[in-house]
Amino acid sequence: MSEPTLLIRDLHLSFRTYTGIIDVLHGISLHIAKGERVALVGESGSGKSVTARLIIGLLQMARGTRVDGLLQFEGRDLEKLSQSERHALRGTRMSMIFQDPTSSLNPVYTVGAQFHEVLRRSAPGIGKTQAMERATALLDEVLIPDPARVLASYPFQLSGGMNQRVMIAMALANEPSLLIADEPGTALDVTVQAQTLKLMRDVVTRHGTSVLFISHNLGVVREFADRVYVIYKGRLVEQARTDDLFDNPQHPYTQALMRAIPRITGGGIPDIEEASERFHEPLIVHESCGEPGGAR
Amino acid sequence: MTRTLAILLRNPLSALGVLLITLVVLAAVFADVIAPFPDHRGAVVDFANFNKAPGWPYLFGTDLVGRDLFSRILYAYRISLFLGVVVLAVAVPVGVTIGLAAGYLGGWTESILMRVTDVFLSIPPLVLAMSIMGLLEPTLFNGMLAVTAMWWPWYTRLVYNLARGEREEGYVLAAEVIGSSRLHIMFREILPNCVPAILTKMTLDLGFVILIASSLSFLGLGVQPPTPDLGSMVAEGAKYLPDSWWLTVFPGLAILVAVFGFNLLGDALREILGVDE
Amino acid sequence: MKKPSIFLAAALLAATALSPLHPLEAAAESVLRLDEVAVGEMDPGKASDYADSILMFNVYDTLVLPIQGGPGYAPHLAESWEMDGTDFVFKLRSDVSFQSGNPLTAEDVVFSFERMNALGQGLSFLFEKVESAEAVDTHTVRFKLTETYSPFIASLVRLPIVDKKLVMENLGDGEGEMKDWGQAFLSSNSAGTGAYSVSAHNPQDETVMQKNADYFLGVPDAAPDTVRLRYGLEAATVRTLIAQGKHDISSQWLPPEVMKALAADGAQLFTETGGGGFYIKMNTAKAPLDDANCRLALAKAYDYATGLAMVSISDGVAQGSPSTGGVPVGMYGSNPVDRKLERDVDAARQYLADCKYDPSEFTLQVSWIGEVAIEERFALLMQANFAEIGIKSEIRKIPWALFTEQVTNPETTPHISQIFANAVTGDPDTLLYPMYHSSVRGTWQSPEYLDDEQVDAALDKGRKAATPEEREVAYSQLNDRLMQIAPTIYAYDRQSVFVASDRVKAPALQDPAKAFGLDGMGFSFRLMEMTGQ
Amino acid sequence: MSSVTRLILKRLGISLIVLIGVSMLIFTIARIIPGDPARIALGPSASPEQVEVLREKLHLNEPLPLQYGYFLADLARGDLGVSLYTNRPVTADIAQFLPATLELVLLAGTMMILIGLPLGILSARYRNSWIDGTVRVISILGVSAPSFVWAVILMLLFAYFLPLFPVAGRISDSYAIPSVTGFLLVDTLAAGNIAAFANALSHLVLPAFALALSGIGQAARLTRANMVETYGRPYIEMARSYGFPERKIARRYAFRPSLIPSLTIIGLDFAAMLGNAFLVEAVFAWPGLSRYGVAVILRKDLNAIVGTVLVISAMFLIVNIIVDILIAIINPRIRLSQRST
Repeated sequence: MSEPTLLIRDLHLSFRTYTGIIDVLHGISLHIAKGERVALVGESGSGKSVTARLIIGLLQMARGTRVDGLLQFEGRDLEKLSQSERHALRGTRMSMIFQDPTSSLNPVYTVGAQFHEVLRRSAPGIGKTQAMERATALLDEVLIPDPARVLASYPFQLSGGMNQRVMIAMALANEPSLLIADEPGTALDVTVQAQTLKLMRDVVTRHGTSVLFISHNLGVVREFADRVYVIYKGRLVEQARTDDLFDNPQHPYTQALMRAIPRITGGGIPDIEEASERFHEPLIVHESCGEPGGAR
Repeated sequence: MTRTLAILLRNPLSALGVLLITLVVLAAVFADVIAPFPDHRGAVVDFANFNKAPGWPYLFGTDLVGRDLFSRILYAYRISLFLGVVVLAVAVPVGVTIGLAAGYLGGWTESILMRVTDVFLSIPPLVLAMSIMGLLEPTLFNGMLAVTAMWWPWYTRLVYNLARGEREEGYVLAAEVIGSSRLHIMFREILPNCVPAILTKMTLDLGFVILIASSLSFLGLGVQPPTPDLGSMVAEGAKYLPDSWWLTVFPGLAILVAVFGFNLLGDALREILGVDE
Repeated sequence: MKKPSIFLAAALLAATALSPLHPLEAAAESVLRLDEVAVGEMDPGKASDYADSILMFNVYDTLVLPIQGGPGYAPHLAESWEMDGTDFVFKLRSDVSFQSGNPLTAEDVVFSFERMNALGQGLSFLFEKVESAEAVDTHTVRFKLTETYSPFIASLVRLPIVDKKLVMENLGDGEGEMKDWGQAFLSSNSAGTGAYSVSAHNPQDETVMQKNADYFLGVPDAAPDTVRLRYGLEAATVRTLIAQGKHDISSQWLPPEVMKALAADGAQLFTETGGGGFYIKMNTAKAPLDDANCRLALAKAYDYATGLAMVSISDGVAQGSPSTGGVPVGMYGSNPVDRKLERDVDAARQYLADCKYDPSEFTLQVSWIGEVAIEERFALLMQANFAEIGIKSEIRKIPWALFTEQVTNPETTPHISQIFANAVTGDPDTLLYPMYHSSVRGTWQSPEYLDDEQVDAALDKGRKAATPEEREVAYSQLNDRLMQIAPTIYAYDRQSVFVASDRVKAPALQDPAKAFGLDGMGFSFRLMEMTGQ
Repeated sequence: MSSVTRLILKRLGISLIVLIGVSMLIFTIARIIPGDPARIALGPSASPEQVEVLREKLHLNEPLPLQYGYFLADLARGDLGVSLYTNRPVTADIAQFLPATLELVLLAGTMMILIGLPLGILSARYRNSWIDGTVRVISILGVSAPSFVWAVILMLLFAYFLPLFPVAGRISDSYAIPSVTGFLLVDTLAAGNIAAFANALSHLVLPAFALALSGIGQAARLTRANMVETYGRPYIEMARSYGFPERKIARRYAFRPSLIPSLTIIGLDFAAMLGNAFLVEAVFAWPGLSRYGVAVILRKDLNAIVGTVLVISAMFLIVNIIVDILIAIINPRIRLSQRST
């Protein structure tokens, strides 16, 4: 087995505030193999989004943040990299897609200008013409009909679905090996969301990009991911291949999540009625998908 | 209310604001008790002690006819606060009503009301007040009139923008569907949603009214002597710079302290009540 | 965003460092800098204020001038004159040219008089008694009066001679043959024979004058080459500019404290006595001051000594000296120096008791002229003094222009107005007649609205009397009557004080033997000497 | 027609209507006050006959709307009457004094932008740090005192006690600069006289800074508030996830979008300086239109008051139009919406 694209070991995160220390992650371990699509599923506040931001390195900038544990990307320990080395990875080797496509694009620049800036991350000297050519190709790939028009437009002139595709194209522009998708398309309506996800799945498969897919929506995850981690209150509770998990959910929390599915097809927040003591039971790992090196 | 106060006191800056305002208000209310020379607020002359530098018993020194500056500043606060409260008490209801009407009713009402408001807003505030004060007699009443005339349009604009946004909100539509009267919708449905913004602006404006009023009297268009007034004290004292610096510096600082206090408080309220600038 | 602001700050600093705070004056060029509160009126036909007078006396000349250090008038543009009852014939000098190069002729004198008369502004009232002026020949001019008017020669110091030819070439829009009488032109151009000509006039900033090398009397080298008359500077600004050596003579309106501070730093004090006083005028046409007893009560309640102390600057120099009555000390009919007016509260109460009004039923309006800071203090002093005998009052600040409008109606005229006035020609008639004669009630000089037969009679007599002795008697009678009916509180006899740097000498303002005894005349720049740095 | 041209024309049209409203307002105020303008104009020694003649000439005996008509007709010919304060046509006075005020206000406005905005940016970037706290206190202090108090304090400190700057005027006497534009900074440069330029600038520094202080405070405060809000926007996080440098994020992602709401208020502040110039010009003996305005208001010089207020209001409107155009340039949403209507 080759080096996983992402390897996380016993990751702890806490915030220091005026009122004391708040623990957010209580030691989670996960990995993503090359080209693998992995989902991290949990309700809001479970720690899934902070995990994404820890990987990309956004959270470390905030004051009062304490991080412990191993964060390894393509065999390199991220925490041991210098600021600038780490910085160099962002937008080039790893990139991220956000929840609300329209508000995640800068409102005062055209899509083309923003593409240009993204492309300059890997090719600093890239000229405008070249950048537009490359962007057109990327937009073609995400099946955007009239790329030239879109590139000349401002985000508020485009539909949400269109902006989502723009974001996907942008995220893949520099051929990253890891794509983090934080609840992509939650702000869109269900049909558009489904279409976009299918498109994203096709494109990452073609590029062989590893994906960390963060969601609260098990239904969406089933369509997209190869493997699933379920997270509850800063702890992983179950890990399995997608099919296994849906066929045979074992952890009480996962089972509760499953029961909530019908109610969440609309993309709403899973509504798990009563928090049960049993949700705190330890991690259950399904067969044949343990962590490399056997870590828990 | 108590909760708001508690939040206010937690932040050092807003606590300072609360402290300053409390001091200013206490100074104004209890001027008779605090002032070492209460009769110096009026036409008293004491040429034996004129133009004295700060010291004892004249904390801030004396003016050119021998009156205690500290006492006069305390009484000047009284006038300033009174003026501020009266101006807002008139300007806010007027401005808010017009703004509500324009914002909610729309159409011709909106066009006419907002154009008139624009006319008032197109004369720089101080210039409008100055013209009115200059052309009428400079008295306290005319001063309040002039400042009020320049103040209401800002509330109209504020409430107009808010009301225009609220017009499309569900609760307004709901009220319309069940046949509530327009007055009811304007004052009972929309107005309460504008209250935090109005309240915040009023706090800030108390400071700014004091500031504008002092500017008017600085130009000789304010309250007339012997009534103590911070702006005219600065103007009068400025003639004797730099030798008799206290004549200018203390009244100037007095304005600064009051307005600073209201600003700190207003800023804090804005954050607590979640009002946009 | 940060870079440009740092750049700007650096640029500002650099600019400041480069800018010399004491710009080097060109050695050959001497500059006199002085200031006045009000903007100088350049049109000589409209001149009335102090600043106007300074401009007028330097840019224009008059037929006669007051004799320095003594009474009487000396020839100036006129070589000589003869009088025969109501007829005055003047022989003009033949060697005088206007700044334009046009020679001075009798036509110019006639034109100047007619222009002043037609405009009816400024001090034109001084010439009401002139029936006509005619040019007898090129250098002879005859004035015909309607009646005997002994102050006529004195009045001539207020008849500036204008360059008719130049003005006629520059008439502006207007109706009739003379159109606007050249008002538009003369409001920003000079057309005189004077020792200085105006090179720039910015009503908010300053008037700049240059020495006239061709002046008919010649201008000494020591006199300033350039004069800058600045307007509306704050007292604090003047104080600093003088202390920093960037200003030469202050206006007389600088508050006494500021003068004190400057004198303590070694500045000079110039003085000028123009025959006048500081007058607290009471509106005799309005209750309760239509009762002489009420007025007398106020006149007795007023604290003369404190008032004088307020305007004292240093030992021996004050902006006033004690008043002895209705006529300033030194003029015809004045009371002796030792009969100082003094406060007498008991007498005041007595008069008040005799007054038909009850003090609890009225509030006096005490006004002060907004441009004259010191008057506010007098207003406060009065308020305190009057309160002591139980009279309430309120203080009102009135800008000068508004004041002159308000006094045209007895109803809008405040109870109490404060006026600095002086004999504009040096003759008592020009001081007292405009104040008290019933025919000229309701001007800024006469807010008393006095209508008293005895006063009128004495004033008319003073005007017509031919000999000094007769005039002495007339004004003495007037003085007594004024003290009886108290239309005015005679606060003090005024003396103008100016602070000056050590760069300038002005004998006419420093040496009583060289003084003109006429307000503003001491500022004849040709008589000043610049003493270098 | 380009969208910006369309916007300018539309705003000019509205401004013209507003300006007519302003003229009616100020004209009415000026005519209904107590006191006879003719009497005031003629001065202390005019006879009742002279006053009556002038009243007739000024149409003061006509009904008010007719007077306004005459006023508009005169105005159309560029005639605002004669000022009794200076005895000159009001238009000549305004032409002479306006440049001085504009020069002062423009420099103050420049200071407001060049100091206020960076302070706000700094405060937002390091929010809740001591830098932020200091900037906030400074900016609230800035708006908490009227400009005349700042003028007096600055003058006391930097002209009296520490004589770094001159106390009054626009330029030292010793420089004779031919007036071309009336803007001394321009005229001195045009004359090629660097020393005179520096001298004029040193005269400008204190009054302009006193005038700018409250604007600086306001600009810093607003920029901070809007930037803090913008920093919370998703596209900032997105930009960070792409590893754009923080400086670039601050400039292109946080500052520029947040400038849009700030700009409106900064425009208002800039315009308010035209009013506050009244206070500062009085202290520094600055021979500008505002000082003229105070003088004529105190003297009830009606023609001059009406003229000054009209001109200042026109300036105010022009500033607002410029701000609207700037916003349209920065904010594509407004620019593009103009195209579609």
